[in-house]
Amino acid sequence: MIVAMWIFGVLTVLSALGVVFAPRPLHSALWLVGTLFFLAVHFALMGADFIAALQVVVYAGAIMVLVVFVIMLLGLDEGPTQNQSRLTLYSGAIFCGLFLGLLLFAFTHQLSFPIGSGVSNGSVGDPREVGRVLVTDFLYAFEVIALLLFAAIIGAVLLANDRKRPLMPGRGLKAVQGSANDAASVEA
Amino acid sequence: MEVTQFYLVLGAVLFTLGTLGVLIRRNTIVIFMCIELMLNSVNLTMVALSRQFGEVSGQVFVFFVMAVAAAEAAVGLAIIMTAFRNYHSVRTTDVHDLAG
Amino acid sequence: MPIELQIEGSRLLTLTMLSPLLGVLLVGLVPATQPGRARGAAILSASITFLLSFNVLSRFVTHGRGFQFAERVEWLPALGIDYILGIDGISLWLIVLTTLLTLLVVIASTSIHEKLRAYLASMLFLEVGMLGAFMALDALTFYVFWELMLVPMYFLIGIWGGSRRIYAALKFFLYTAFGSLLMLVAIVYLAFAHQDQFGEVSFFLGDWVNLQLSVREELLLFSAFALAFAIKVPVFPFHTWLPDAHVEAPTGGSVILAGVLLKMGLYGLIRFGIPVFPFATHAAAPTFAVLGVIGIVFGALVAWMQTDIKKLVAYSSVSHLGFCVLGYAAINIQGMQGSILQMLNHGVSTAALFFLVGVVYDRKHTRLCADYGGLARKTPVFAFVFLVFTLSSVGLPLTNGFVGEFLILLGSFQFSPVLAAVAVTGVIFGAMYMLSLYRRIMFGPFDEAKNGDLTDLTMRERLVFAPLFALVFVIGLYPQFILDDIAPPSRRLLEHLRGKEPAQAPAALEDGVQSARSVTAPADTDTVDYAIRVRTEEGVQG
Amino acid sequence: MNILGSTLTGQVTENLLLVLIPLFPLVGAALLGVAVGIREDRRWQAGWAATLFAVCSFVVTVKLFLGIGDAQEAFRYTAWRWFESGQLSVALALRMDRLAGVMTLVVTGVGSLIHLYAIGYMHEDESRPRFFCYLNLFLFAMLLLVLGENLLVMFVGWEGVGLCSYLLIGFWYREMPNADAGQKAFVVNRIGDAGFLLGIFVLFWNLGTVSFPELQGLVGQLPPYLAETAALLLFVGAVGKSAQIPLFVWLPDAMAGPTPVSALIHAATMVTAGVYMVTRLGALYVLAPTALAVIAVVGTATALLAATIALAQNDIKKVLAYSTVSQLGYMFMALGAAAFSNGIYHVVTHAFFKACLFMAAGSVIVGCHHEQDMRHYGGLRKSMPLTFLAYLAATYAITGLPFGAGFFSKDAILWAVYSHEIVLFGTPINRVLWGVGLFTAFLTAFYMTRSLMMTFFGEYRGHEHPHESPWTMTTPILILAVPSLAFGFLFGEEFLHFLAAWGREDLNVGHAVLAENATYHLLEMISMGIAVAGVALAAFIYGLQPRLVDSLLRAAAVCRGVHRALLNKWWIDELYDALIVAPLRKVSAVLFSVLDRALIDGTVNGTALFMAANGEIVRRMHTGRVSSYAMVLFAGTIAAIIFWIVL
Repeated sequence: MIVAMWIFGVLTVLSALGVVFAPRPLHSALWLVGTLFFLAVHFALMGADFIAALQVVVYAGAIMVLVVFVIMLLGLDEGPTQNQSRLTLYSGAIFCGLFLGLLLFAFTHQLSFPIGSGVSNGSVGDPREVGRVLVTDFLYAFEVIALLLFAAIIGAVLLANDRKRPLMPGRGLKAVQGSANDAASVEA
Repeated sequence: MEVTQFYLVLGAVLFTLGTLGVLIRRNTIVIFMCIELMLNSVNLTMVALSRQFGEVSGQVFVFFVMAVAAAEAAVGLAIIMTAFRNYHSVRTTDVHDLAG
Repeated sequence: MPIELQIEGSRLLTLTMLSPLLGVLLVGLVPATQPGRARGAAILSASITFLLSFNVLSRFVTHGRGFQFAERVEWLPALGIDYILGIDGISLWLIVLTTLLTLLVVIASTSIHEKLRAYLASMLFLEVGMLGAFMALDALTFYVFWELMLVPMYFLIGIWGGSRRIYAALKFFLYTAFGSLLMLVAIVYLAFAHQDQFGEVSFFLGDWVNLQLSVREELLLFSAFALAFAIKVPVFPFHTWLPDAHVEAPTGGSVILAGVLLKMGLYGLIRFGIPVFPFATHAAAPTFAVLGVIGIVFGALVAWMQTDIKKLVAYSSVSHLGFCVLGYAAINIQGMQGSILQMLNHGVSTAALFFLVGVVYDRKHTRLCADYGGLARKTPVFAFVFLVFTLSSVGLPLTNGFVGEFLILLGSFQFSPVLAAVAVTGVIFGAMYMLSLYRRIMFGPFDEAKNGDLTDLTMRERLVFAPLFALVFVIGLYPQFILDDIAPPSRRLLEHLRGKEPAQAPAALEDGVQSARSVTAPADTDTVDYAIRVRTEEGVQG
Repeated sequence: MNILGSTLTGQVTENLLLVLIPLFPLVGAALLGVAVGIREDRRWQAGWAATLFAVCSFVVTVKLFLGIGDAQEAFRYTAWRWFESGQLSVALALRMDRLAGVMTLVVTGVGSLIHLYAIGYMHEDESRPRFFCYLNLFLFAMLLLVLGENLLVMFVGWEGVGLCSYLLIGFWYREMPNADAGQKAFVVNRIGDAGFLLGIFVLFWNLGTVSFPELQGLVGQLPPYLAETAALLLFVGAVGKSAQIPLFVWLPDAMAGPTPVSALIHAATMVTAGVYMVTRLGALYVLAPTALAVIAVVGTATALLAATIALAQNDIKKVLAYSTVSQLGYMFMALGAAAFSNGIYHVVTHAFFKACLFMAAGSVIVGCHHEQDMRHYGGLRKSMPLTFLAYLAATYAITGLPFGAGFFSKDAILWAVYSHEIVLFGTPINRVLWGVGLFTAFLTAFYMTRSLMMTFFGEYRGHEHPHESPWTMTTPILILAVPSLAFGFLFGEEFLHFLAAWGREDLNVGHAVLAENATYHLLEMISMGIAVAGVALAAFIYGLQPRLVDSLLRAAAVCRGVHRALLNKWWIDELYDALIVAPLRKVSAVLFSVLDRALIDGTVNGTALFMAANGEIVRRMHTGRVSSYAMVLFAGTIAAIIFWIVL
C-alpha cells in the first residue's frame, strides 16, 4: 500500500500542477479530471470505498462534465490565457511558498496526536455504515443539503436562463438561425 | 513517512497548488477548477483523519462537502455564464465593477 | 438625587410616542396621486399625537414626585438595556411643543410637491425620535432615539432642501454623528462602570446617579457627553452646521430643527449631565457660561449683517441658544427655569419666524431681504404677525421672550455680573438685527413690478400661526403655568448639585445682605430612597 | 390667583377703578386694532373712539386722585402673580400714590387733549385706525410704567412705550428715513434698557425684592458702593429713555413721526419717564451722592448742549425737540440736587407748555401745508390767531418770564442746584452747574423767542396760503395754554407740598417763605433778568434787524464756524457713526467672513477634506479585481496562521 500511495501521490501532484499551469482551460479541466481520479484511488487506498465511488461519480463524472460543457459552450478554449501581472505572480508564489512551508512545518512538528495510532479497521469506509450515520445522526444536515441543492438548481436556472439576451452575439443557435435567414433573404 | 502524515502533507500540497491557481490565473473557469482542487485537498485530509481516528463522521462530512461542491458548481458556472453574457469575457481583469 | 419612577400601567407615553407611526402607515397606504389625502392622513395622525400629549399634560401632577407615567420593560436583559420612559416637568412641555410644531408643520406642508408622502412620513418618524428622546430615561434608549432623529432630518434637508442641500445635509449629519459617537463611548463606559461597582450592567439613569466616579473620569466622560450636546445646541464654536442646515432645509425642516432639535442638546445636558456628573457640571459651568455669552454676542453681530432672511434667523438662533446655555451654566433656580422656559419660547417664536420666511419664500422663491421691501402695505396681516414674532424674539415684555430672557440674565448676574453685563448687550443687538430685518422687508417703498403679485396670508397659514400667536401672549402674560411645572425638577437638580462645587465657591459678589444666595431647600426632596418605587395604579394620586 | 387682589383693604371699588385706568386705553387699542381695515367712510370714528377711551381713563384718574387724600399710598391692585422663580416673585400689580397720581393725571389729561388734537391733525390720513390704535397702546404702556407696583411692571411699560414710540415714529413707514428713525429710537432706548435691567439685578440680588414699597424700606441696607452701582445702572436706563447725553441722538430724529406723537411721546410723557423712575427710586438715590452728582452733571451738560443746537435749527420741530432735550436736562439737574419733587414739578409744567408748543407747531405745519422750515413762515399771527395765542403763552412759560409756569419750576430747580452741595470727585460743583443752568436759561429764552418771531412775526415768506386749523386742533392747544401760564402761580406751592415725600425739606417750604430769603430773591431776580435779556435780544434781532444774523455770519469766520457746528448738531451723529456704528459693522463683517466662515467652518471643512483624501487612498486599493482581494485575504490567512503557530 505504501508503494501505491507514493506512486499515486506523485501522480496526483503532477496532475494538480497541470491544472494550475496548463495554458488552456480545457487542458486544465482534463488535468483536473485526472487529479480527481487519482484522489479517488487514494480514498480507496484508505478504505473509504463509499467516498471513492462518490468521488468518481460526482466529481469526475458530473461536475467535470459540467465544467467542460461550459468551456465548450462559451468557446473559451481559444488559446492560452494570459496570466496575471508579474507582481501578482511573484507575490502569489511567495505567499503560497510561505503557506506551504507553514503547513508542512505544522504537520511534521506540531501534530497534537500520536502518528500511527490509527485504528484502520475495515468498517470505517463501509458504505453501509456511512449511509446509516448519514440518515440517523446527520439527518437534519442531510435534509438541509437536499434543500441547498434544490435552491442551487433553481438559482442556476434563474441565473443562466435569460431569454432576452443571447449568450454571445453572433454565435449560438439564434445567430445560426439569423444567418440562415439572411442567407434565405439573399437567395430570395 | 506514516500514512496519515503523508496524506496530510499531500493535502497541504494540493491546497497550496489550488490557492496558487486562484491567485495567479485570470480565467474564471480555471479559478473555479482550482477551488475544486482546494476542496478536494480538504476532503483528502478529512478522509485521512477519519481513518486515523476510526471515526465515520469524517467521511460523512466529505459527503456533505461534495454535495455543497456540486451546488457550488451549478451556481458558480451559472454565474460565470451570466458574467460572460454581460462582459463577454470571463477574465477577472475584465470584470471589475467593484472598483472603488 | 434618586430618580424615582412612578410606574403606571397605562403605557401612555409609549402610545403617544408611537402614535405617529400610525400616520406613517396611513400615508403609505394613500396612492401617490392623491396628495391631499396623504396630507389629511398625516394631519389626522399628528392631531392624534398632539391630543395624546395634551392628555399627558392634563394628567400630569405638577408637584408630583419623580418621573411620572413611567414605564420600564426589559429590552435586552443580557446587556442590561431596559426600555425606560418617564417624564418630569422639564420634558413635559418640550413634548407638547414637539407635537404642536409637528402638527403645524404637517398642516403647512402644502408647499411640498415632490415626494410628499415621503416628506410626511419623514416628519412623523422624526416626531417619534424626538418624543422618544424626551421621554427616555435609559441612556441607550435615549441614544437610539437621539440617532433616530438624525436620519429623517438628514433626508428632509437632503431631499427637499435648497440648492446646496447635499452639502448642508451631510454637514449636519457628520457634525452631529461625530459628537454622538463619543457620547456612545461614554455611555458604554458608564454602563460597565456600573457593572464594576454594583455587579450588573445598567444604562438606567437612576442607577448611574449612584456611580462613584473619580474626578478625572467624570471630567472625561462629561466632556464626551457635553461635546455631543454642545454640537446639537449649538454652542459657539460648533455652530457652523446650523446656518447651512437652516438655509437649505425646507420650511418644515427649519421649523422642527429650530423648534425642537436644538433643544435636545441642552435637554441632554440637564437630563444626563447634571445628575450623573455634578462635579463636572460645576467645573464646566464657567466655560459654558463664557461660550454662551460669546454665542449671544457673536450670533447677534453676525445675524446683523446677513442679507439672507433665513440665515439671519438661523444666527439669531445661535444667539438665543446662547442665552439658554448661559442660564444653564448659572446653576441657580432662576437660570435653570429661565433656560428651560427660553427653550420653549425660542421654539415658539423662531419656529414662527421660519414659517413666516416660508410664507414669502413659497410666493417669491427668494430669501434675500433686498428682494422685498414695503410689504407692510401690501400684506398687512403678514406684517402684523411678523411684527409680533419679531418682538417676541426681541424679548419685549408681555410677550413670551421676555420672562425667559429676564430669568436667565437674572440668574447669570448672580453667577457673574460681568458676564451678565456682556450678555445684556445681546438684548440691544437683538433689537438691532431683528428690527433691521423687519425694516428691510416691511418698510420703505414697495416695488409694484417685482412684488405686486404677493398675496397676504391664506386661511391655512393663519391657522398655522394662530396657536403660536396665542402662545406668545399666553406665555408672556402668565408664564407661571409652565414655570410651576419646571420648578420641582429644577430644584431637585440644583439640590443634587449643591455641595458638589469644586473646592471654593466663586467669589461672593458682595458681603452685604445675602438672603437670596442660597436656594431654599425644596420640600419635596426625597431622602434616601434610591430604589425604584413601583406604584400600582391605585397608588397614584391624580 | 386672587382676582380681586386686595379685597380686604376696604377699598374694593377704588382698587378696581385703578385697573380701569390702563384698561381703557388697552381695550381701545384692541378694538382699533381689530378695526384697522374698516371702510374709508367710517375711519373718522377711530379718532373719536380713541379719544373717548383716553378721556374715560382721565375721568377715572381724577376720581381716584381726589381720593388720595393724605395717604402716602392710596390704591393698590394685584392682577395676578406674573412669574416667580426661587425667591423672585413678580406680581402684575398696580399702585397709585401721590407721585404716580400726579403723573397719571398728566399722562391721561395731556394725553386726552392730544388725542383730540390728533383727530384734526390726522383727518386726511387713511390709516387713522392704526394710528389711534398705537396711540391708545402707548397710553396703556405709559400708564403701566407710571402705575407699576414693582420694577418689572415698570419695565413692561418702559419697553412698551419704546415699542409704541418705534411704531409711531415709523408710522409713515413708506419713507425709509422715518423707519430708520423709529429703529434708531428703539435701539438707543434698548441700550438704556440694558442698564435698567442690570440695575434691577443688582437690587434684586441684594435686597431680594423688586417691589417699590419693599425696596423703599430695604435700600438702607445696601452698602454704599452697591447703592451707587444700582443707581448709576438705573440711570443709564433713564439716560436712554429721557434722551440725555450720550443717548439723546434719537429724540431729534424721532420728529419724523406725526406731530401729535411728538407732542405726546417725545415731549409730555414718555421722555419724562426717566425723571419719574429716578424720583420713584428716590430713596435709593439719596444714598448715592456720586450717582446724583453724575446725574446733575449729565443733566446740565445735556441742557446746555441741546440749547446751543436749538439756536441754529430751522425746522420748527427740531427746535422744539432740542428744546425738549434741554428741558429734560433741567429736570435731571433737579434730580441731581436730590430735589425730586422739583424735577417732577418741571415735568408737569413742561408737559403743559411743551405739548402746547408742539401742538401749536403742528397746527402751523398743517396750516402751511406740511412746511416745517421756519424760514418759510412769517407773519402767521394774522392768519392763525388762535394758534399764535397759544404759542405765545407757551413760549412765555418756557422762557421763564415772570409768573409763567416755567418761571416757577425752573427757578425752583436753579435754587435747588445752587443751595444743595453737589460733590463730584471731592469738588463741590453746584455753583458751576447753577451758572451753566442760568446760561442755558438765557439760550432757551433766545431760541424760543427766535422761533416765535420767525413763525408769527414779520412778513409771510411761504408760497401756499396759510389757514387756521379746525377746532379739534385749536381747542386742546388753547386749553393747555392756560396751565402753561397759570399753573405755577396758582398751584405751585400746593404741588410741592403734595409731593413733599419726594422733596428736600428745605425746598418744600413754599415760594412765599423762600421769597423772604434774600439769596433766593436775588437769584430769582437774576434769572428773571436773564430771561428778559434773552427774549429782548431775540426779539430785537429777529423782529427789528432780520439781516443782522446774515451779516454777522458773512463778516466773521468764527461766527460761520460756530453756526455750522450748531446747524450740524456738533456732528454728534456723525461721530457716533464713525466711532460706534461703523466699527461695529466692520466687526460684524469680520466675525462672519473670517471667524465664522473661514476659521471655524474652514476647520470643519478642512477636516472633511482630509478624511476625503484618506478615503481616496483607500479607494485606490479597491481595484475591483477578485484576485487582488483574494491575495489580501490569503495574506491575512497566512498572518493568522503565523500568529496561531507562534503563540
